[in-house]
Amino acid sequence: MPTSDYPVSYPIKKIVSETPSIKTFYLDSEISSSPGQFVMVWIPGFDEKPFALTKNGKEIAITAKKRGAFTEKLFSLKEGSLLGIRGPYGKGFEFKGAKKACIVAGGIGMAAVILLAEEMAKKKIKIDFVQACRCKEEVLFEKRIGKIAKLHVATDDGSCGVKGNACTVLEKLLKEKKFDCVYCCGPEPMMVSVLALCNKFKAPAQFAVERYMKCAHGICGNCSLDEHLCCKDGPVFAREQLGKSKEFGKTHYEKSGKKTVI
Amino acid sequence: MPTSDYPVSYPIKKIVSETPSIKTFYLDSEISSSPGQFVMVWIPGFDEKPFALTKNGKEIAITAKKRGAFTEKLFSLKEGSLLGIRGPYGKGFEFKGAKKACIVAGGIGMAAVILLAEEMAKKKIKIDFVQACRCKEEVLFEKRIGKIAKLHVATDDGSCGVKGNACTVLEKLLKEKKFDCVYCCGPEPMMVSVLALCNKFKAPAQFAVERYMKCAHGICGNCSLDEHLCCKDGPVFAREQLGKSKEFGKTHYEKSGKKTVI
Amino acid sequence: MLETSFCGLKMQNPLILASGVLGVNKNNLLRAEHGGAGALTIKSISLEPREGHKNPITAVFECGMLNAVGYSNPGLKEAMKEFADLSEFSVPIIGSITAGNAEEFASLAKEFEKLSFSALELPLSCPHTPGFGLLAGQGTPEATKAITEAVRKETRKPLIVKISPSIPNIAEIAIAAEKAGADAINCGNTLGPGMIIDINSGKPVLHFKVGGVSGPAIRPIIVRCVFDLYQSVKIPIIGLGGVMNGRDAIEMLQAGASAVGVGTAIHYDGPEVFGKISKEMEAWIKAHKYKSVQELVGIAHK
Amino acid sequence: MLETSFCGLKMQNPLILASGVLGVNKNNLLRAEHGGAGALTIKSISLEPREGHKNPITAVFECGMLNAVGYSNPGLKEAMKEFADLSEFSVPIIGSITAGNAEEFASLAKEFEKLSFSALELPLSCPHTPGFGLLAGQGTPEATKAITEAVRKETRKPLIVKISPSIPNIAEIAIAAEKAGADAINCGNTLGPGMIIDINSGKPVLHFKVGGVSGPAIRPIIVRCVFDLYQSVKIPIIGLGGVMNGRDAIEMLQAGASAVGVGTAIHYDGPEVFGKISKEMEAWIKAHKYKSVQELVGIAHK
Ligand SMILES: Cc1cc2nc3c(=O)[nH]c(=O)nc-3n(C[C@H](O)[C@H](O)[C@H](O)COP(=O)(O)OP(=O)(O)OC[C@H]3O[C@@H](n4cnc5c(N)ncnc54)[C@H](O)[C@@H]3O)c2cc1C
Ligand SMILES: Cc1cc2nc3c(=O)[nH]c(=O)nc-3n(C[C@H](O)[C@H](O)[C@H](O)COP(=O)(O)OP(=O)(O)OC[C@H]3O[C@@H](n4cnc5c(N)ncnc54)[C@H](O)[C@@H]3O)c2cc1C
Ligand SMILES: Cc1cc2nc3c(=O)[nH]c(=O)nc-3n(C[C@H](O)[C@H](O)[C@H](O)COP(=O)(O)O)c2cc1C
Ligand SMILES: Cc1cc2nc3c(=O)[nH]c(=O)nc-3n(C[C@H](O)[C@H](O)[C@H](O)COP(=O)(O)O)c2cc1C
Ligand code: FES
Ligand code: FES
Repeated sequence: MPTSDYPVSYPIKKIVSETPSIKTFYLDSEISSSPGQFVMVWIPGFDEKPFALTKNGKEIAITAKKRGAFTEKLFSLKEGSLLGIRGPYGKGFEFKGAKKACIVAGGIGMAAVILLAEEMAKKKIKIDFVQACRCKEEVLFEKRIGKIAKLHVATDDGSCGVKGNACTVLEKLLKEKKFDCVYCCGPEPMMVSVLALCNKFKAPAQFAVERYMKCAHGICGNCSLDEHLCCKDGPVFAREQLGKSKEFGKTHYEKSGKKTVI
Repeated sequence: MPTSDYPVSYPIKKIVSETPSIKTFYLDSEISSSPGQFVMVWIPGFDEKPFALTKNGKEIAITAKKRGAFTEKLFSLKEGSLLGIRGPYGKGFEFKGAKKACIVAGGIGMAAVILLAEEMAKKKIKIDFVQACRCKEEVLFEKRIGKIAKLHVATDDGSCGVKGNACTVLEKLLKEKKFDCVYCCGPEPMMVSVLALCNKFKAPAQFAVERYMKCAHGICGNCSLDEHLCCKDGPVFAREQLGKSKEFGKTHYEKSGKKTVI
Repeated sequence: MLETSFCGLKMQNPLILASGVLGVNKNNLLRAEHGGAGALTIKSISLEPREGHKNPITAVFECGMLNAVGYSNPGLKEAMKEFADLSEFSVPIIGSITAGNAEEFASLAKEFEKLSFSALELPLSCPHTPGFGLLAGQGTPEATKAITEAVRKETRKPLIVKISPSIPNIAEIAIAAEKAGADAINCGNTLGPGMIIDINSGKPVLHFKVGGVSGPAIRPIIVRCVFDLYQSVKIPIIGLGGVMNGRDAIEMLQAGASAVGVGTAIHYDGPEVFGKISKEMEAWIKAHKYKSVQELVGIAHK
Repeated sequence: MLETSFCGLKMQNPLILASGVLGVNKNNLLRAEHGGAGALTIKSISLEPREGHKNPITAVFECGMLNAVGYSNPGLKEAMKEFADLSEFSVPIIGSITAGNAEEFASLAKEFEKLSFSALELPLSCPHTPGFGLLAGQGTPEATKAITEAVRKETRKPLIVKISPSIPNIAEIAIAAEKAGADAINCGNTLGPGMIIDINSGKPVLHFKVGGVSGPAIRPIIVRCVFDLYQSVKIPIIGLGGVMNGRDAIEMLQAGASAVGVGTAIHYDGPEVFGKISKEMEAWIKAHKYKSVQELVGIAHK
């Protein structure tokens, strides 16, 4: 029981610009996590937010999309700047026994599933990987995925792959094939649609859900999704759990704990 | 590292009068200790003192001689009264590889070596057991020893065994036999004599030494014997260690920490 | 065997979910109820919504936790909605309100009177939120008196004043609360505050730099406070701080607590910790031939 | 790399054996020196011999230790004999004296001036001995001033005032000591007091019922105190409380301590803990390309 759990900072070893809005930050901090789990990333003295690991083991990496104050500050850091890490937290994706899988990622949701794809590939699981993003320039991890899965891209503007969204592609796939599981991470409205599709096709599915996280270890209660705590019981939930949810796709809790419509 | 260490009390299960001045108290507290180690025995709300275990395992026992305030209070307790126990503490006797051993005990020093004799007997070690006490009535654990060792009794008044002290017997034995080790516990002046004898005969020897103990876990410093802490480094010391000691047989520290001549 | 009543609240066991640990919304509370709690305290509510301090707001060290949440809460208006209907709960729910002064406390209490909380708790003891608790001077007998009296006028619910174990003269505070009309003392809030530094960056880990210490680290100090208070006030006491298991809960009762709060233990064992502690208490009580938890209260004073 | 000087004391490393942990006699001190301590503090000495409280005087819980030794010590006369010759030591030895009032403190200091201690420490902060420390009202700015001034007149040795982390306004005490002529602050003594109950008997384990809390449980609170004091006084600070390893020692330095006390760690790792902590500090300092421990002092304030 008594182990400490607070951020320890390490210098950023390498920063890679993945797309115009996405960067990957490499650190020499050793963490072993399972895909779908997350870490808390601390900019010392500034703030701290949850991120997926996009590299695991002796060297770790996080991949962030520039959105608001935190990611702006993150993007201003240089190699050598310190980043604090704690975790991993939560429960990851289940893929034991799977043989054919479909991964569906929207936008920066990619960060939560790239290691999943790589881990599944190691286990020789066949993967159809659906990536939906705004445009050609925002396609992420194309090379990494190309090696291990069949990549299907959907872009809002049709500048790459199919013009349309993830569901456009997924529906086609579900009609053609039977997957042992569909794994999904992306904006919640997209996940709601994917959930509906999977329900329709009776496809088992798991979703990595975002809620506003503070403590990340099941104490503050801010990340609740119904009776679940996203940080401990999630962030990955099965289709059945979300199907029963009164809150998924509808409401979440803001930083103040205020319940807000998504 | 982080385990608690404070007395937990249990009801006294059985009290056996061993001699007119010695009683054994049985408790249902499970402790496994090695012979020579000790426990702290707490009379809740009264005081706490070090004692050897005379029974080990699922049921434990201590054997006490009535001397001062603490043992008087102890002797007034009934079956069902609570006694607190913490420990075991310290380093016990070494007897690995021994084949022939001699145990020398004076008075209540017996309590510290009875389990040693029984443990050694289990390992088929041949034991000559010298017990010195005041008179016939004070001979302790005669039956238990009879089963496993050759018992030599010395009494001050000659009412049992040899008239004389432990050294009278030990010297004879050392002349006749070669022991892998002599194990000794008793009043310090007696141990000084035994040490001298063992030196003379170049017999390896170990001694269980008493010092005024308070914390029993190496913090308060009151039990020091030269640079050693009796409660942690002892209470068992080898002949060589005591041979070099500036304090053994000479001085100890009282409850206040005052250095006093023994 | 564990049933008890505290300030008239009927409880299936003496374990109360501490304020601010989960308790932000009804979801959280239900989870703790299902985990086996005997009563539940909501996260403290202030007049206005508060985002609280930036992250990190907690730091777990090897003996417990530091927190500087900074009273994040959705504010009175939202709380009135969230807690409007408590009928789905089968255990008593304790409201908690926090404010900068007696007046504000009173106006919150007035609003809360409309809700069906079973009791009302006033934390006058948070060590890490400017404008509130100790940082607003609420840790004095005078402030305790003023706030308690003001709230007493507005509520007929059992009134619990939550005090700080960091105050050397804790009995004075409790006596002030008792005289001013409090029905119970909760002892208590987090200790300190404390600080943990990330040595690689040389920066305090908590964004607010310092935070209150909870968990096993503070239990002996809370037990001593409860022991002292049992001799100082006649109203019942909640012993809250560092209780992890049945032994700890029984220790609190023996020191003089009539009910036992549980917060940080949830970090280690999840909301199911209430069930675990209850089972351990029950086993001990049976083995030691007691008949009820009430018999244990204060026996360390004999 | 770890060499430093504190109040003019040359130390091979910044680690000081805390008063009352070992330190009862020269044997003990030698053991700690051989364990690798940079300086050693003797157990506090009072005018008259004291047996202290009955046993148990310590109770180890899962986060540290409670103690209520009750200032057992052989008294001034014996101490003058025991510590008459300190030539066998190669590290600085700090004398410690305890008394009920300023006058007695002064007369002890006068006698200690004849001994070759490198510095003199005044614990005004023991939480569990009637007639001494907090229980004699020594935890106020006024008492701190009176005692420090009285002792200052009698000694030319560096004078360290040891204060209590349990006092909310700790800076006030430290400022009073500084103004009264103290050369350094030791922060600090044990926290609390606390209590542990043996639930089977319902009796507090410590004979004095309550005792000061030391060890890892209190470290975050000590770190915060040191951090506060670094902004309040100019004289150097000893950070003492719960330091177990190199990380903890570095944290204390970063918070603002110029030297680091170690007591309860000896329970876990024996007197050899000083060598262990030194090695860990050295490894970290090398890896982080610092050149000396002095560079680390107070960097958490940047
Ligand atoms: C389990 C989990 C994993 C995540 N993994 C990644 C990742 O790998 N890469 C990535 O770029 N982003 C990830 N995020 C989102 C990330 O934590 C930040 O929310 C995001 O970077 C925006 O932060 P900001 O301060 O820059 O923008 P803001 O403008 O502050 O926030 C934009 C939106 O992000 C959400 N958000 C902000 N703070 C948090 C928080 N503490 N917890 C949850 N949501 C928050 C809010 O809904 C807000 O509307 C993850 C979130 C969660 C919960
Ligand atoms: C390691 C160790 C094992 C012991 N095992 C036993 C045992 O198995 N059976 C037994 O009867 N006695 C044992 N003793 C001695 C026992 O602890 C008590 O000292 C003894 O019972 C006398 O205590 P009293 O209060 O009755 O008498 P007192 O009149 O208080 O003491 C008589 C003498 O005992 C010594 N003594 C008192 N208190 C302590 C103490 N806390 N630590 C060390 N010495 C003390 C003093 O030298 C004193 O002069 C052991 C002592 C030690 C150090
Ligand atoms: C994350 C966190 C948030 C807290 N928020 C509040 C709060 O809003 N109101 C309050 O009265 N106490 C609050 N507390 C204090 C707890 O209710 C409790 O008094 C303290 O944690 C000690 O109990 P424990 O050791 O069982 O956690 C909080 C504690 C923690 C750890
Ligand atoms: C058994 C014990 C005895 C102590 N005796 C004294 C004492 O005589 N004088 C004193 O100034 N401090 C005394 N202290 C307090 C320590 O010096 C130190 O301030 C405290 O233990 C915190 O440090 P730690 O956590 O490293 O042990 C004692 C502490 C313990 C555990
Ligand atoms: S983020 Fe605090 S409980 Fe999940
Ligand atoms: S009895 Fe305290 S150090 Fe040995």
